[in-house]
Amino acid sequence: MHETTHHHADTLKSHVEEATGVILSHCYQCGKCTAGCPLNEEMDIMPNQILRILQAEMPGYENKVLSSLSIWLCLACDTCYSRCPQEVLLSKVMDYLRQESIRQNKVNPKAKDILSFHKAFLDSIKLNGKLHEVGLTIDYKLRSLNMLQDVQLVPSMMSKGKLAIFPHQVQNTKEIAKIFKRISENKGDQQ
Amino acid sequence: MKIGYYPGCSLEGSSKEYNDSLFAVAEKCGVTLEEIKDWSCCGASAAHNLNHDLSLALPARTLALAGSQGFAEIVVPCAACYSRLASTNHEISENVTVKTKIEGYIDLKLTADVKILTVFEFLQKYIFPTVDKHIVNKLNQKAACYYGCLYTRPKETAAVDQIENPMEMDEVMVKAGATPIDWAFKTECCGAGLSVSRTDIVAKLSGKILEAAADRGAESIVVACPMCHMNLDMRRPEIKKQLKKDINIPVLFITQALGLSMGIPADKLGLNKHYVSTNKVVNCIVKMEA
Amino acid sequence: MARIGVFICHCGENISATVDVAKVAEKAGKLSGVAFSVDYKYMCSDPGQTLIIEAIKKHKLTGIVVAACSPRMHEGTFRKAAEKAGINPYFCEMANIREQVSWVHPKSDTTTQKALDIVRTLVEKVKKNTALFPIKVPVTKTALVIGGGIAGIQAALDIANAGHQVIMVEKKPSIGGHMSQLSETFPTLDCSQCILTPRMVEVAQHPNITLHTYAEVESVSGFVGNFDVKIKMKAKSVDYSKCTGCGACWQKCPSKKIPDEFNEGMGFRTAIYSPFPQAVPNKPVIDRLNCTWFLKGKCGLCTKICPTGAINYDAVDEFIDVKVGAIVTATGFDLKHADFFPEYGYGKFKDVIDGMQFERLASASGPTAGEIRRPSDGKIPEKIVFVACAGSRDKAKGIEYCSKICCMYTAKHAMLYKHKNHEGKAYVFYMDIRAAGKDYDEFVRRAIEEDEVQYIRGRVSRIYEKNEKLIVKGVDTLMNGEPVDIEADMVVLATAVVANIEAESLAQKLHISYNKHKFFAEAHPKLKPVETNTAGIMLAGACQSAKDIPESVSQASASASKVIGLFSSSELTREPIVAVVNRQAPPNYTSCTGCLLCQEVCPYHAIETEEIKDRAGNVLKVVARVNAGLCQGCGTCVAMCRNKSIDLQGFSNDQMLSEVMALLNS
Amino acid sequence: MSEQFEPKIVAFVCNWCTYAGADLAGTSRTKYATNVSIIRFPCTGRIDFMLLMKAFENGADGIIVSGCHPNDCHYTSGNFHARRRWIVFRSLLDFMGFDTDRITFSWVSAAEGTKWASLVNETTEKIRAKGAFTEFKNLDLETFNRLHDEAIAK
Repeated sequence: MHETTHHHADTLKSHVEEATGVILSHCYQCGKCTAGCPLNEEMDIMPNQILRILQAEMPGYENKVLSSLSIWLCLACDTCYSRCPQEVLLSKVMDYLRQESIRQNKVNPKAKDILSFHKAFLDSIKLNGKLHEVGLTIDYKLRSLNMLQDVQLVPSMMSKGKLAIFPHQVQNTKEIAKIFKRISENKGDQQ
Repeated sequence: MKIGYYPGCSLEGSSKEYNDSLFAVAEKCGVTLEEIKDWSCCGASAAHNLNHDLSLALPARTLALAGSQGFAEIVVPCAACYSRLASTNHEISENVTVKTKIEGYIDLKLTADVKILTVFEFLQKYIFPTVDKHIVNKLNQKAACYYGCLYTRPKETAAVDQIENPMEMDEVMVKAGATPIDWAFKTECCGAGLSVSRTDIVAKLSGKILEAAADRGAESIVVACPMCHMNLDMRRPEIKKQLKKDINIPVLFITQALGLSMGIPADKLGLNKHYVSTNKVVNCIVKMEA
Repeated sequence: MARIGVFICHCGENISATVDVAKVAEKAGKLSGVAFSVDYKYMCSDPGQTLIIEAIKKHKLTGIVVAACSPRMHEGTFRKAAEKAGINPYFCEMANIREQVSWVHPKSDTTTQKALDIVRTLVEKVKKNTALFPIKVPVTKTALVIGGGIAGIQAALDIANAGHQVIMVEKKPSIGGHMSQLSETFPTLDCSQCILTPRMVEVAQHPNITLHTYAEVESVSGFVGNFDVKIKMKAKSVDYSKCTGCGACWQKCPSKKIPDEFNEGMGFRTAIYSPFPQAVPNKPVIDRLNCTWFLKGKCGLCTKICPTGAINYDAVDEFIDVKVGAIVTATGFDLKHADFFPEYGYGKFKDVIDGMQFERLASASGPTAGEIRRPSDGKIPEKIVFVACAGSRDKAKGIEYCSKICCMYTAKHAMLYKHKNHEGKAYVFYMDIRAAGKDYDEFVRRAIEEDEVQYIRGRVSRIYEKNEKLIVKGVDTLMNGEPVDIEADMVVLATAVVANIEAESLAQKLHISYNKHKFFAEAHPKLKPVETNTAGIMLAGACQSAKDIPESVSQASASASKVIGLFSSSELTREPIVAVVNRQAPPNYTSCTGCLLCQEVCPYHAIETEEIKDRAGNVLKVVARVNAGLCQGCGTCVAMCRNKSIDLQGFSNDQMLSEVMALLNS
Repeated sequence: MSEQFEPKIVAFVCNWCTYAGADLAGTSRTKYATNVSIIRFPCTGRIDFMLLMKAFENGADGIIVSGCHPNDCHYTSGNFHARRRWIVFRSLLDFMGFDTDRITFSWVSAAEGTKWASLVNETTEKIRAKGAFTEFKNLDLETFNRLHDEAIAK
C-alpha cells in the first residue's frame, strides 16, 4: 500500500514498524481507539498514548511502553482497529510490545499473573498438544500463587463434566514439542 | 461431501454442552461431521501474546492436517479457534515468506486451502435447508444475541456482514421462534483471555453486557463462543459482587437454543451443565400447533 | 525565393561578452537565403526596432530571425515590429542566444559557434513558416448558470448587471440552495433568509435573467463562445402563466404526510407544494410520485380549488435548446448521509442528526419554529454533543479531505443552542479547530469563552441508546487520553461535505474533469482557480471543493468576471497556433482516413468529425476536423497521427524537421 | 594530450516547463556544457519520435527529451502521451538492437534551472563516454539486415 521508505534504524520504533507493518506516522492522535477501548479504565497508558510515545521517541520512551501494564491488559479485541480512521492495526503493535517486553524482561509487576497464565496455557499445549484445563489451573496456581482463586469452581466443573482429570492428548505429543523447539531456536526473528 | 470438524480444547472440556448440542442438531438433520484426526490446540488467547510465530504455527498445523485429510470445509464452533484459524489463513495467504517459514516450523505443507465455517455459517449452509420440518417448538422469548469480538473483528477476518450490528445469530433465533432484541452490547468485549488471571476485569466487562441485556428485557442470552459463555455464565458470582445486584438471565449456546426448538431433550443439549439455571428458558417454550 | 534577415543583439554586454556577435552576423550573412544580417547593441530598443523595420522594407525581406533573448521575453515585441514593416508577424522567429548561450557558457569559439548553430536552425525554420492569422471566434453574449444556490445567484447577478443575458437552470422547484435552509450564518450570526431572499427576488425580477426552475441540463455541445445546450423542463403539472401562487392548492391537498426535503425529513409537506414560504418562484409543483391523482387516478382536489385553472395533470417534460457563449457551473454539494456511521447509530437513533438538520431545528422557519427540540419526543435537550470530523479526514471511510466548513458551523450550532437554552450544556468533540478566516477564530473563542461551550479534543468511538439517553463514548486526548462518556439528549454529527450526487454525470455532459471525490477540477490550482480545462466553462462554489458562503460568493464573482471578460467583444481572438487536417484535391480531399486516434488523445475535445460528400451529396468518407475554437495547440494529435494528415501551425512537421537538419548540418 | 571527444546532443523540450527551466538556468547564470542545443516544441506530446531518428541519422550522438512533470503538463495530458509513446518506442529500438542509452527522457520544470544544468552535464558525460554514434552513418543494407536478424533471433 504505502511506499514510504523506512530507515531501518535500530530503535524500538523502527522494530515495531518492521515487525508489524504498521506505519506509526499514520496515527494522527484523534484518540478514537482509546475512546472505544473496553479496558481504557484499567490502563496506565492509554492506547493512543502508547502510539504517541512511539511516534515521539523521546529519551527513555522504550521503557515507558515496554514496562507499561496496558500492553498486557490489551485483549486484542480490535475494537480500535475496526473504527480507526487511519486504519492503524494497534493490536499487532501491542502483540509485538508484549513479546519485546518479555525478551527485555521489562514485564510490569502487576502483569505477572497475566503472563503466568499465558505461559501455563502454552506449557499445557506443549505437553499435551491440547489444553488440559485442570493441568492449566494447577500450573497457573503454582506460578501465580493464587491458590484459593476459583477452587470453589473445580468440584462443580468436574461434576458438570466440564473438567477432565486426565488430559486429552494428540497422538504424537512430541510433534507439538518440536514446533515449540523449532520456533524457540529461531527466536532471532520474531515475525 | 464430508464436512471436517475442529472442536478445539474448550468443546472437549469446559464447553462440552456446545459440542453435544451441535452434534444433536446436526444428527437430527442427518448431517454428519468428521473430526480432523490428531488436531491440536490453536493457541487461543495466549500464543499471540508471547510469540507471533507460535500463534501462526499452532493453527497452521491443524489447517495442514485438514488439508491432507481432504477436507474442503471445516466447522469451527469455537469463536477463539475460528479467529486464530481465520487470521492464520489470512496471513499465510497474504504473505508467501511467512507461509514457507511456518511450514518449516510445523514440518507440514500448507497446500489445499481449507474453508473455515463458523457455527452460524454451518447452520445457514447445512441445517437451514432441512431444519423447518424438524422445528416443533417456539422458544417464545426475548433473546439477546451476543457476538463478542472474535466473530466481528478484525474486519479482514470478520464472520459477519455488519461489524457494528451483526445479525447472523439473530436470524437463527428467529427460526427458533424467539424474538431477538436490538441492544447496544452485541459486540462489546467480555474480557475473554483475562478470565482466570484478572477475574475482576472480566466481571466488570461481562457485568456491563449482562446489565445492557437486562435493561432491554432479555429473557435469555445466546452466544457462540465458549469464552463468552464461561465469562457470562460461570463468572456470575463475581459479576453479582461487581454489579451489587443479581441478574439471573440464562446463557445458551446458539446450538442449544436451536436444539430446543427442534424438540431435542434438555439434558441431551447439556442444559444441566450450566451454572445459571436454564429453567426460565425451557418454561417459555410453547409447542407449535401443527 | 526566401529573403531572410538576421538581427544579432548584443543586449548591452549580456551577449557580446561571451559571444562574438560580429562574427555570428558575418557568418549568418553567408547562409543560403539570408539577404541581410547585422548586429546591434539593443535590438528591443526603439532604434533597434526601427532598424529591423527599415531593413525589412529596404531589403524586401520575407522573414526575420532575431538572435537575442528568450522568445518568452520579446517574441511579441519583434513580431509587432515585423507587422509594422508589412510582413506577417508569424514570419518572425527568435534565436535564444542569451538565456541558453551567453549566460550559461564561457567566452569561447565553441560558444560563438553554438550561437551560430542556433541562428542557422531558426533561419531554416523561418523559411518554412507560413502566414498565420489570428483566429476569430464569434461569441454569443448569453451565459448559462447551472445551479441556483448562492454561488449561482451571485454569478448570475454579476453577469446580468454587466448587461449580458443569463439563463439560470435550477433542478429544484425554487432557487436558494443550501443557504436558504440555514438558520444564521457565521461569524456574524445574521439570518440567512434575510440576506438571501432579496437576492433571490432580484434574480427573478432581473430583466436580463431567464430563470428555469425544476429543470436540468440535458446535453451540451459546441465550444467557447458557441455552446448549444438542451435543457429539460420537468413537468411541473402547474401552468405558471396562470398560477398566482395563492397557495389554495397546497393548503387543501389531502396527502400531507410526505417527508419534507427542505426540512431534511423532520417535517411534512403536501404532494402539490412549494418548498418553503420565501420560495422563488413562489409557485407549486406536483410531486407525481406522491400525488394520489397520479398514483390512483383519484382526488383532483387541487384542480377544483385552483381559482385560475392553472393545474395541468397532462403536462409533460419539455426540452428547449439555447445558445450560450459561456457556462458557470454552480451545482453545490451534498452532505454524507444515512448508515455511513454504524458506530454512531446515524440513521438508527432519531436523536442523532446531521448539521443541516440542526440548521432546520434552529431556524425560525423550521419544523420547531426555531425552538431546538429533539426529533424523537420533541423534548428540549439539556445536553447536546456535537461531533466534528464525522466522516471527514477519515481514510477508512474513504474521505481523507477536510470538509472545511464544519469547525465554524459546529461552533455556531453550539452557540445558537446556548443562546436559546442558557441552562443547557454543549460539548464539541474535535480533532483540530480550523478557523482560518476573517473573524473566524474570534468567533470560535467566543463560543468557548462567552457561551461556555465545552470543547473536548478527541474523537468519539461509539454512540448508543440507554434509557432515552444517548451514551457518547469519547476521549480527551489533552488529559492523557482520559475516557469521556457523556449521557446526551441529542447528538449532532458534522458529516462530511461530498460532491453533488449528479456531479459526475454533469461533468461528462460538459467535458470537464473532476477529482476522485467527484469535485470539479479547476484549470490550475493556483493561477486558474475558476476556469476549467474546457474554455468558456467556469466554476463557482462548492461544486469545486467544500466552501463557506463568503468563499462561494467570491468565487462566483470571479467566474462572472471571467465571463464578462469573454463577452467584452463580439469576437474572441486566439493565437493561430492550432492543428489543422490537411486538404487535398479530389478524389482524396484529405489524406485523413478517419481513424480518429487524434480524437482519443486530444485533451480539449477539439477534434470533430466531418463528412466529405460529393456533388450529389453522397458521403464519401468521414474524417477528422479540428475545432479551432477549442484547440489549444499542444500538438499531441500531430505526433499521434499515423499518416501525417494533421499538422500544427507554427510547429509543423516541416518546420521541426528543418530545424533538426539545420542544427546538425553546418 | 589528445582532443577529448565533444558529442553533439539535441534536446527536444516543451515550451512551458523545460524550455522555461533552461531560461531560468540562464537568468541565474548557471554554467553548463555547450554540447546540448535545444529545439522548442509546444509540448512533449507534440514530439514525433521519428524526428529523434532523423537527428541520429544526421549526426547527433545523443538526445534529451524533456517536458513538464507528470500532472504539471500545460495541456494537462500531453506529457503522459509522450511517456506512453516513449515506452513503446524504446522497446522497438531495443528490439532493433539500438543503444537506447543515447536517449535521455526526463522531466524538468520551469523552476528547475539547476536540474536542467546537471541534466545537460550528466548526459554530455554519458555520451562522451559512449563515444561518437556511427551506426547510422555506416549502416548499409547488409549490416541492417544482420542487425535485424540478430534482433529477431533474440
